[in-house]
Amino acid sequence: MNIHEYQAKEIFARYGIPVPPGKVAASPAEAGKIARDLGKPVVVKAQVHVGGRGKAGGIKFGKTPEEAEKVAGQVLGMSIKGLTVKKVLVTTSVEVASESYLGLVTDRKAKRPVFMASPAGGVDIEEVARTTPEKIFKMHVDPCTGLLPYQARFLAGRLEKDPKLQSQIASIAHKLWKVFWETDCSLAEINPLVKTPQGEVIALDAKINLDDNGLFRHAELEALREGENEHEKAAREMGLSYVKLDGSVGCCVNGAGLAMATMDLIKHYGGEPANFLDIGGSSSPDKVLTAMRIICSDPGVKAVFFNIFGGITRCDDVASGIVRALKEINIKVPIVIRLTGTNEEKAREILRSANLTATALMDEGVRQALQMAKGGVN
Amino acid sequence: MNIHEYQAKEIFARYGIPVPPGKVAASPAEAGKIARDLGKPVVVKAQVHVGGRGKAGGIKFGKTPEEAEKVAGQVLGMSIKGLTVKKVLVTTSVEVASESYLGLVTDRKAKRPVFMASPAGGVDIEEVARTTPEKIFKMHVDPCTGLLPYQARFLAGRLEKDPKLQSQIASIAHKLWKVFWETDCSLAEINPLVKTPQGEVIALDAKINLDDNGLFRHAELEALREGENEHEKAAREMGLSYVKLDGSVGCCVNGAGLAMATMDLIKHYGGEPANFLDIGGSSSPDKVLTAMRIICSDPGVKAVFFNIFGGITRCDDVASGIVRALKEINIKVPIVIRLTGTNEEKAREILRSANLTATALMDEGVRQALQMAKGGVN
Amino acid sequence: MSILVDEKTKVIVQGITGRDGSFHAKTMIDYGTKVVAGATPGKGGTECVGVPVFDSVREAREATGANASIAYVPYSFAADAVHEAFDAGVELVVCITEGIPTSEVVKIYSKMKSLGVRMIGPNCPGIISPGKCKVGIMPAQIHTRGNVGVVSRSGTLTYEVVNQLTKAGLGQSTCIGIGGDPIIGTNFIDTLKLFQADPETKAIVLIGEIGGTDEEEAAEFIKSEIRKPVVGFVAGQTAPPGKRMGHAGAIVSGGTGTAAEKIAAFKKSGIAVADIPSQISGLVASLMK
Amino acid sequence: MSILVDEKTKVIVQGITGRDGSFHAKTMIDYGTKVVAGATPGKGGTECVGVPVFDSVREAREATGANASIAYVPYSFAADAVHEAFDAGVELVVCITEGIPTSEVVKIYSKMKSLGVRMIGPNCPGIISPGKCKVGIMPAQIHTRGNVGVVSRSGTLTYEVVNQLTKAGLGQSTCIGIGGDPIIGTNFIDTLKLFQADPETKAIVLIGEIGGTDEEEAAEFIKSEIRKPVVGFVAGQTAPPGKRMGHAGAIVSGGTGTAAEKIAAFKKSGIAVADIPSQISGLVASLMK
Repeated sequence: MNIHEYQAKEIFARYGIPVPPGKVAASPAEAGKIARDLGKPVVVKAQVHVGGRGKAGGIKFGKTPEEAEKVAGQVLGMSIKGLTVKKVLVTTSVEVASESYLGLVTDRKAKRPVFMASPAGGVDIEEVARTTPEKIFKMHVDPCTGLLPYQARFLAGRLEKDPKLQSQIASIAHKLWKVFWETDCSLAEINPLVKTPQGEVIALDAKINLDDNGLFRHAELEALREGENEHEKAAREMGLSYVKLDGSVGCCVNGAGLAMATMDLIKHYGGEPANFLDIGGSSSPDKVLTAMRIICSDPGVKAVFFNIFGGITRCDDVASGIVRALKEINIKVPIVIRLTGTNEEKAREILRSANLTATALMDEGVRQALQMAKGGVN
Repeated sequence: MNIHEYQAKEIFARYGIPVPPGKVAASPAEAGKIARDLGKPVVVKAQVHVGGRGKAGGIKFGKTPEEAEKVAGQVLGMSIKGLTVKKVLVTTSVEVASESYLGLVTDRKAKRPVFMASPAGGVDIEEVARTTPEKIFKMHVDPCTGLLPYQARFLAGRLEKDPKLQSQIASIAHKLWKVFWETDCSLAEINPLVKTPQGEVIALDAKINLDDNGLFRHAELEALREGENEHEKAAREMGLSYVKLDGSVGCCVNGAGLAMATMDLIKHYGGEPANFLDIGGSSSPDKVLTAMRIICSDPGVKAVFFNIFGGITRCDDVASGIVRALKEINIKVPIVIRLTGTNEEKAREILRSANLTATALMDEGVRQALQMAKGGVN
Repeated sequence: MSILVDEKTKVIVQGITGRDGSFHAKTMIDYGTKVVAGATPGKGGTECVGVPVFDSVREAREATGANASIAYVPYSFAADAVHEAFDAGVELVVCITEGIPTSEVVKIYSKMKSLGVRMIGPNCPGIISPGKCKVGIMPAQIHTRGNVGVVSRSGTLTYEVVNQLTKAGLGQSTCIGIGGDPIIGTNFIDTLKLFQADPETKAIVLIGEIGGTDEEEAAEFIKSEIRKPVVGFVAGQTAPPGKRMGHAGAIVSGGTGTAAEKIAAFKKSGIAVADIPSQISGLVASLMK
Repeated sequence: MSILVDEKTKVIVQGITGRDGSFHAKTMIDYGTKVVAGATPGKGGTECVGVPVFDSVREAREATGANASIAYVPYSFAADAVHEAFDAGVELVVCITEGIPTSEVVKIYSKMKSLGVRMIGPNCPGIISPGKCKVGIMPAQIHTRGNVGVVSRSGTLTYEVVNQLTKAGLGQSTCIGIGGDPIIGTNFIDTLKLFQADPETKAIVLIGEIGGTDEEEAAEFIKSEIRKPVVGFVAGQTAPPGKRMGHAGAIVSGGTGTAAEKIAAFKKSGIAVADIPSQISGLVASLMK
């Protein structure tokens, strides 16, 4: 789960990482008031879950409260990569002597967190990794000991020469590690970490991605979730994984790998999937009902394809769900069903009684669904 | 370093371990006031750094504030194993349905902390270990993971059958682990851990020993040090290890092992050491001076024996210190010096110039010192 | 032979008295797996699906000499269950549970390496050596004994492939689902080493998916170390970047972890790549000739 | 031969630019020890006592191929220094520092075991294989090459004994001070195993002290595993219970860890026990005949 810069900075501040003072605003007037209270020139920054907001004009300066209010009016409501800006962060403008990068992610290969530091700050770190990898310095963190002082010292030494600045950075690194580890982050990043002409080190930006699997033990962070539409929310609450796509064949599959393979197969046979949807392990007619509601709410969907390989998921549960959905929801598109595995025969009986049929083969099912989607009639 | 029950209970309370409400008092009137404020029958408990205070009459009950004041008057000022009671803890009296033991120590053999739980609470755990070891259940704690839930559950299951009580105990175990680990304890113990007739689990007593080596990072705990006399304090502040004993031969040695061996050798040749004193690794005349002040302040000392094997400790530094001490302190007892090793020749010259001699052999030195101590003249 | 589990594997079911635990314990027993004990705190001394239940894994292991365990435990307790099994001396723990925080898996992995033991999963269907032993939740009837080793990050997609193999007359030595989380106890390379050393395994099917670089590393490893034919498939060619496709580990981020890269790596290492799942059995058959 | 250190040992001195660090680095070099590098943060690129200094142990090791390090680092930074050395791939770390919190040593020990590396100490004088290599702070001149292995929890008491041995014409294969803290990286048994396997060592002197049960366990081990004569001594017979005698580990608590128990254990295992230090060389000489 991603959270906004202003939320990440609140967490940073709680752990003692220096950030510029500021507050979030939802209206130009509010932004103006914050700027007045700060009593200094400010930066107004769009709060959207997407990168590249600077280039898109989502970061503007306001020397006076009036100017802050004005630029906030420009940023609020603007669209960045399809997302509407509903909030801006108003913070004091910081003089920058130099910029660097300090971040932590989980290294899937090493199977432990890795710190990254780079003197090339303020730019996309993935770009740095591609073009000048020698400018990125890494330190893996042992989960038993946490970040060790010598490691923090090493990272700090790669960013600044002055021992005083180094010790500020080392201290920030220790705090960033605590943020990462104690709040179950999958990424915690300061980019840029800046040095001011006065010799202070400050986190000018803040980015935190949370490990979804860790959220159950951080209720206060779960509460930060936003930007979900009602279907995504309904899916999550029912234990379904749903990702909307742009094609015409709605998919309802048990298992993430099979769901991806189903999408790929639709593409392989010349179609486009309308979504990824994994109904998960333990089947229930309710889940199927919710899944159908979500899939069919997408106006792009011209046909729905069920692909079920029964294991823990019982085919009869899915069949019952389909029959119920057809009764309870006004479904305007054709449904193609492939099912095999646990309780397959029972399922076929249930379907038969509702005048439905099912194939046992995935390829066949996909081809039928594509035909239906192209035909467009029920 | 040992701390008092009331101090340990303050730490327990900070970590959420349930303890009976109470406060420490230094006078009967204060004790009476605390009892009045608590508004319930109380227990008045002597706060001394020694075990067995119950048997010695250091724990008394007061049903009324007046009675509390009266018994506090009896306990305060009493002597338990040679220590005068200067403070009492006044806490509400708790009804006890059953008593058990829960504690944590560092297991030197396993090289990690070990939890111990025993349904035989309220008695000396070392006695239980000797007589009925099968009543002690152990769980080693991995420093990487800390106490794991299954371990806390296991320990709780050994103390109570009721799942509700088990979960209270498991929660206390987790908190006790945090106390132990985060405050650098060498022992953290609840004995007895009691169950009340109302089904609550409470730490009726609390014992904490702190790892001296960890104190540098817990200034607030270092401040709890008490019961040191001025010589012990002076020794510690100068980096000397000093333990007073009852014999007549004062010892000043470099290195703990050699210091113990010196004491043993004094005993072997029929004498009694007056103290353990290790002047430590890096020698300085100042250290020797402090050591001499401390040793000679003991009226039992009839002779002082220096036993120095120069390594990092330079013999000439020690010799200079001895010469200075003889000038600056009014020393009434004879001094016997054994020294060998680093800068031995220089040292002998310094001693010669002050009309002192030194042997190079430990046994010879000890025998001379014993003779001197018996002779009793300078 | 086969890898990791066989007739000699003696299994403890952690959480046996739960709904899922008892159901799957029974299907494992029905399949012939030596389920020797269950462990559920507070249920020690009882019996479940004909198996003695103990309060702790330690007691269960000491009483039965079990060398493996499988944990049917909710995500908030699953990491603890794995630690308990390892601390009790169990050498192989299959962790089915989805939703364990990554930081907990990191700690388990570190312990696993220091003890020299093995976890399969988390978030996986488990492992089966057809005709010998099943430690997992996969539908047993689709498997048949034979010479193809199957390793996969997925669950049902593996069933799809195994079903096909069986129908094509290609039995399996061992099928292992290594799990869909970003950090897992046993990865492709670990499994490939075992398949290479197993004389019963004559060909290997490797089913990858988007996210991470496990497939790329496996490809390198296959090129230099594996002397048996390998058929590969990668799911998620149509997955958009930045979106988690169900599995916590199935996400293309920062331009890495794409299916295209993985397929390219497979091809570069001489692995026969199936474009669609239904091609897999044909490729295996042709390579095994 | 000898144990743990010899002519091939290449040593990094951590904290070489400090007062103690540079002094002892020099005495080590003077003795012939291959001190190949120093490490002090911020001093990389300089030189100290003729040795190149690096910012980190990793750089020092990579540049020199060192396989051992010795840390002259204050107690508040010493644990970090040991971690740094292990993380850099150093296999043997000698930690002289006194005063490291026990919880930090517990963590180091756990890491040491999982990496399969070794720490000597903390709170110890180090190790010397006379005539070959000295990694420690002991006065070199009292040692002479020979066939007695010496292992001790003490510093100066060891010098006392070694000095005697040398004067009696009994040279040493290796002398190791394992440290006076309650938890140490290398204990008596670890060292005894090495002495048993070392052909140069013909007899062993074991110097214990009060506190813990290391001596008792060593006695058991000697009885069953050691086929060379052992002479034992235990310091602290006159130490009162409950008082820490200098060393953090030298404390009789709860009635265990007394010198009397340890001496009894030694005698029970057939170890020749010296009543006083000056008897040790005589006992060794008689047993080596």
